[in-house]
Amino acid sequence: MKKVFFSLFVVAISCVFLFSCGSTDKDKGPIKLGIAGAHSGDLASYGIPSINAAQLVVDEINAKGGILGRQVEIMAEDDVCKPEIATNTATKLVSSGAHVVLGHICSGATKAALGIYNDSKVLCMSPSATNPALTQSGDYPNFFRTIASDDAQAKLEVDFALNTLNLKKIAVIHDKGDYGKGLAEFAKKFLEESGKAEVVLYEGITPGAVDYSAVIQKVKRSGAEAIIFGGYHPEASKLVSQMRKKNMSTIFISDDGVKDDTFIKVAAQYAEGVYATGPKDTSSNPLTIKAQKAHKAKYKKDPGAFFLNAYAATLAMLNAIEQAGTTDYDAVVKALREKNVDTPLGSIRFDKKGDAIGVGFSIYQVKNGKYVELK
Amino acid sequence: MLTFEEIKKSFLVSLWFIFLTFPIMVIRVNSNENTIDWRWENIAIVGIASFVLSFFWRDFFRRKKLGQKKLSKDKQKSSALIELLNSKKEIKYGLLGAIITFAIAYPFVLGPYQTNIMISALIFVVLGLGLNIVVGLAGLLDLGYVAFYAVGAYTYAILNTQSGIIGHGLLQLSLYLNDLFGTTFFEIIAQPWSFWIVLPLAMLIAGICGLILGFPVLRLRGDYLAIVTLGFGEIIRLVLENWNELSNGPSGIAKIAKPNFGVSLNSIESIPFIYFLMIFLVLFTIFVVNRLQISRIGRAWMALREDEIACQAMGIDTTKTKLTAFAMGASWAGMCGVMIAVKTSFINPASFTFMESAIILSIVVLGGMGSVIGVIIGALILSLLPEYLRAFDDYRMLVFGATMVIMMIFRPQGIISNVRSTYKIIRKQKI
Amino acid sequence: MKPILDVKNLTKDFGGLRAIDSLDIKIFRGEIVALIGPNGAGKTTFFNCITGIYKPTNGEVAITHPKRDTEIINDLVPNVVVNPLFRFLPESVLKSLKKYFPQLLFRSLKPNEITERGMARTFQNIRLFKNMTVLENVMIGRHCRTNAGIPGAVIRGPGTRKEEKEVIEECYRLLKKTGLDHLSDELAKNLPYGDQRRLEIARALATEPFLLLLDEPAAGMNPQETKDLVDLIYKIRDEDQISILLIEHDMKLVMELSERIYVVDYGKGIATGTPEEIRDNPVVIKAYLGEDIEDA
Amino acid sequence: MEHENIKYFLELFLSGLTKGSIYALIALGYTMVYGIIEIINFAHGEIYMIGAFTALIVSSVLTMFGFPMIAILILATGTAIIYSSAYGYTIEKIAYKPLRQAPRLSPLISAIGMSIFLQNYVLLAQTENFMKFNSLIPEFEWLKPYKEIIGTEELIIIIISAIVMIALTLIVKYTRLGKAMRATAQDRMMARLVGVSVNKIISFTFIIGSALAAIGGVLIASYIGQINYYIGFIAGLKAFTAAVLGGIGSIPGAVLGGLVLGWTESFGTGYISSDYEDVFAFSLLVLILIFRPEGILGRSTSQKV
Repeated sequence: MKKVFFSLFVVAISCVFLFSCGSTDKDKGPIKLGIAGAHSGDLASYGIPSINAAQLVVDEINAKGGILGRQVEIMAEDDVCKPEIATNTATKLVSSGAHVVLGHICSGATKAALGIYNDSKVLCMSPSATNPALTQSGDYPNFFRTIASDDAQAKLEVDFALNTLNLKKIAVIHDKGDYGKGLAEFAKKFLEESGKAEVVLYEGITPGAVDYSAVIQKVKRSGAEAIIFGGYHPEASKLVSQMRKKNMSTIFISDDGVKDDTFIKVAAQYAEGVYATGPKDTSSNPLTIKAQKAHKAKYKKDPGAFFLNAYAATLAMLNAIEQAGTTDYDAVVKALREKNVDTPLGSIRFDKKGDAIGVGFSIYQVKNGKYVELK
Repeated sequence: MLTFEEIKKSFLVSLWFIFLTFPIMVIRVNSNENTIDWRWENIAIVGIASFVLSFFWRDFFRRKKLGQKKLSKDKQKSSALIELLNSKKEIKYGLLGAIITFAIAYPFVLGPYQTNIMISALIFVVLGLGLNIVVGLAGLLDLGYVAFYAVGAYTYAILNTQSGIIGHGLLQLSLYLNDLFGTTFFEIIAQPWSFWIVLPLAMLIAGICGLILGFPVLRLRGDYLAIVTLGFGEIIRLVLENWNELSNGPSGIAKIAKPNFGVSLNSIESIPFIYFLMIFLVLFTIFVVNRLQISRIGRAWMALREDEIACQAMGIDTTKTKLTAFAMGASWAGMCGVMIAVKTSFINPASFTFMESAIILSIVVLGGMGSVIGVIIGALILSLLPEYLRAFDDYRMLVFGATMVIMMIFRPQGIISNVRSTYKIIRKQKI
Repeated sequence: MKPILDVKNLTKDFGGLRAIDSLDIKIFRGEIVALIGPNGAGKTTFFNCITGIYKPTNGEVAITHPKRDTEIINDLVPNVVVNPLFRFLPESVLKSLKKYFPQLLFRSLKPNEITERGMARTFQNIRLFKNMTVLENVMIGRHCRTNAGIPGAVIRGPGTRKEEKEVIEECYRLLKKTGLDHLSDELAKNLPYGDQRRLEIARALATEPFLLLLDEPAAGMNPQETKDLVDLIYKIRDEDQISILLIEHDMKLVMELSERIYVVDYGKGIATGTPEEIRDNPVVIKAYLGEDIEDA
Repeated sequence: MEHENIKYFLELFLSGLTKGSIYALIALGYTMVYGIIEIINFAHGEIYMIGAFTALIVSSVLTMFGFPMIAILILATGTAIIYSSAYGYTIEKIAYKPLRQAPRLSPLISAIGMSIFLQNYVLLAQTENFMKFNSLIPEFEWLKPYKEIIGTEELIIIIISAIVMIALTLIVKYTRLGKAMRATAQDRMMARLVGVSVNKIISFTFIIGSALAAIGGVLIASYIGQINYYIGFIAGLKAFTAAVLGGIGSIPGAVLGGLVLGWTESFGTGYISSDYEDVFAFSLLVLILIFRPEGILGRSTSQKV
């Protein structure tokens, strides 16, 4: 008897709740594009460009009369890159009827939010979440991204170190963070699998610490010819400067987090010769030129990080809706996988796992205070 | 009021602050781009703001002094509201009824988003109440409270997803036990563990961690205790970050299951259930904390806070008392950890930093140390306001910090000061 | 008859300074004894040593509960409290090992354990729990005589409720006895000075002591309050058979109240005897005259 | 091989010495303030950060006007010292002075609040990004051949923290001011009665401590080459650990604590792993406090009863 009552109670709650949150009619009215990411706080500089990018794309589309005869509406929600807040953000976007979501920015927040989007059949495309598990684990069928995953980057770094530079002894160092450590783990794995080089040192350094000289001594002692570093530019510039000051010429190979002009500015003369991976240079693409010009015109400054990726993601999602002729989840996903779309990153479509085909990384080197792509 | 003397004082203060904030407020240097930004308008802002604020500052001080004099004459005025509530039953029950109706109607009227942020707020209520046991009642400043929060969250995450070495170990253990007893019964420990089992288990484990932390710090006085607990909090976070085999490192643990409510629910549908569960847990916590406060143990905690030496001289085992306080506080944090893992379905070490501890501490301080209602109000304010005032998010921590200082100076007892329970029995009995 | 408190050869050094120098004190059941001496003679230090707050440098403190055996409460003589881990070792082994591992094998009783064994005290500079009510202050004293734990507190079953009720009744009785019952819900910090002193006594009484140590109980009291205090002390001794050792500067009170007096100066016991004997003792007069004539 | 091992040991020793001296420089401020009013000035790390920022701002402005290197060094350091001291003084007046009579917990919470406030103040008024900090210290020509072993900045940090420690010890021991400080530390009431202006002495302690933080800020920022609003918190936490380790309130203790901490981290990194660098540091703190709750060189104070 008790059980019956309980189930009745449960059903009652669900009914009232679902009724109250109102099933908005998804097939009429404007197409709602949710944008989630860090829009405030110390990571805002990664999140704001995605709003700007989406705004530019949407403005252009709306000016042409929208897609499928419907206007596109932007709903930007802040998640401060915290998983806990990201679930709130996702709930808000879902319950206000977002059809597709551009975001989130950080991998952790993305993972936390994806479950909610998935249950409500909302498609989510991130311009910047690079954690491999997001696409490769198969846990998140509704996830797509316009940036290559960390393992692709690590693979590129390792191939470059082994095949181009012919290195035999490599130290892998990371900053213990989600991004840096994940990347370093892949680098270590690929190095060990190749059998061509030895990982002589694998260490995590404490971000923000005042001094890395002990680790540097350790690198020196290990006899490593090169360091593969996973992490961001503040630590990288400290490491590089301290090494060069100690007359160590160890080769420094790093990732997208270091391929930032701030790195060159801070490390100054010591930055010369550092290798870093970064998204392929698409600055000659006409769409890129157009996007950047539009940004300059509207916001009076240079676009920030992941701007092009966000621009491409917005284009891809809206294009898929147009191709599918509906906002229906399955149809849109099908369109994303089958139809190519022209974006600043080139002509792209998506594979089964959600990674963009045609988006990749290349190696850059600091030459005369500038990152130059190595072909 | 506005005498020449006053204006002169405020003028000097504002001059001082203009001088003090000049380089940081006026000149913005970007040494990366070699640009310098002069913001002269900020001088005016700082000058006017400090001029006005200095009046308030002095006025507050005067009032505080007056207040203190009054206080020693008659009973605390601040508790007038609560006295009123206690004296007028109709108002009390009316208000209580309104709160209950509001709490029940909340998820149905306001929808999943509002409900979700209310769940976060309620988690902070429980965290505040838990820390209140340690800081407010027992007077032990714990700056590493977030460690137990993390312990709870990871307990559920690991046992539920069966990841890492613990998942592996449980699998081996289940195989071994099955072999040993010739059954398949023990497979159950290698399955995802149910929320309902882990919730009490996590409280227990967090409580034990509280004891383990408690032992070495027993001999330490207040300030030393603060730094050591802070260190412990950092150690736990660093271990979670570095020990990939245990916790999956900085990438965190994803896909943590929601509790089983007897029907299959998706993540949006389960929100009201989690909300009601959380309401229940808050009520449970309030019940327990209230009971503890008027108990033998609770009195011992307060005596410990008031005067450790006298406390010991009156026959209280301070060692045991401190340890129970740590363990009790920690177990509530453990419970909240499980709830946050359930709510977010993903956890990583970056969610458990010192800042989190500081926010929980400011909840307790703002609300009023030792006061249950105060802590609840403090938690609701500090966790809901930022959600609604996203635009001011940048200023959130600034305001937090300033609030902590101002509260300590002008209202150290918090929004709602703790009203000492009186024992009514005596009056009736007239022995 | 065995003395209930037997202090032999007690010595306490602070760095190079000898605060107490081989002091011997005996107190018998039902006695009111005073410990007097000029300021800085080491009286309070003596209290702190025998109540476990300080660790004596040398000597032995033994207490005999009227209903129990003698216990030695500091670890300066062998075989006081053996660390529970080593209880199984025979006494002779322990004695020989003590020299090498004193910390490991022995420890003195902690203040709360001494209170539990029946010796309670008040403080010279009042140490009440200021932000707790008068009644709660006394209830703290009952802590070591009750045993409700966390489960009891949360569930509040019949056992706990009965215990709480008994605690409240007992504390209320003590407040009545000390004349504070009308103030029971007041915060301790709001009490007048004399009442605070009496509250300290009530709190100490709540621990059910057989020996009460009062550290300057009359300090800061007016003549009327002092008179009430004398009555209270007699009442405590006569009704509850509690022995009393008090430190006091008010010589009138000491002479009126105490049955025996110990005089200390520079940490040394210089005289002992009945009030009459002490009054006429030239050594005592000299010690006081050398210090401060007004006190004597 | 034997030779190699010894060399490695010495290198780690030197790196620990540098790191330890950095901690020591900041720890001195904590210890002085604690010694005198028994308040943990949590905001001390922020004062250090503000010192570094002031130096950055002044040096950038002066560079723009084309001042010579040596003038920039003197002016930037001088301004940093003045401003840090002013901040220290103001913080004491606002956040601690009203709480002299309050329970011990109050000033501690107020200090944490102050620390959070100042961090975000700089974050909002300046930037959240790391800023390049051009070294203000000219490189010693004669040290160039030995660069591999020790750099100019490292050497200067080590020397300055040694000088500062000795100078402070002398001030506290032998000057009138030092005597007044010690009197205030022992018994504020008595000090006041014998004519020491307690408030002035406390302010002065804050000013000295903050000035040291500013010197530390300039040196360390020059060494690291970049700053942001958060450096004060990280360095402050470690320096504070060092101060407690050495015995808070003791000046040689702060330096010793800093060095012990520096060596623990550097040998821990060198011989075990830098993954658990901070765990070594905090574990050491816990261990030392268990066996010597007053710290390595701290006086054990029995509480007055």
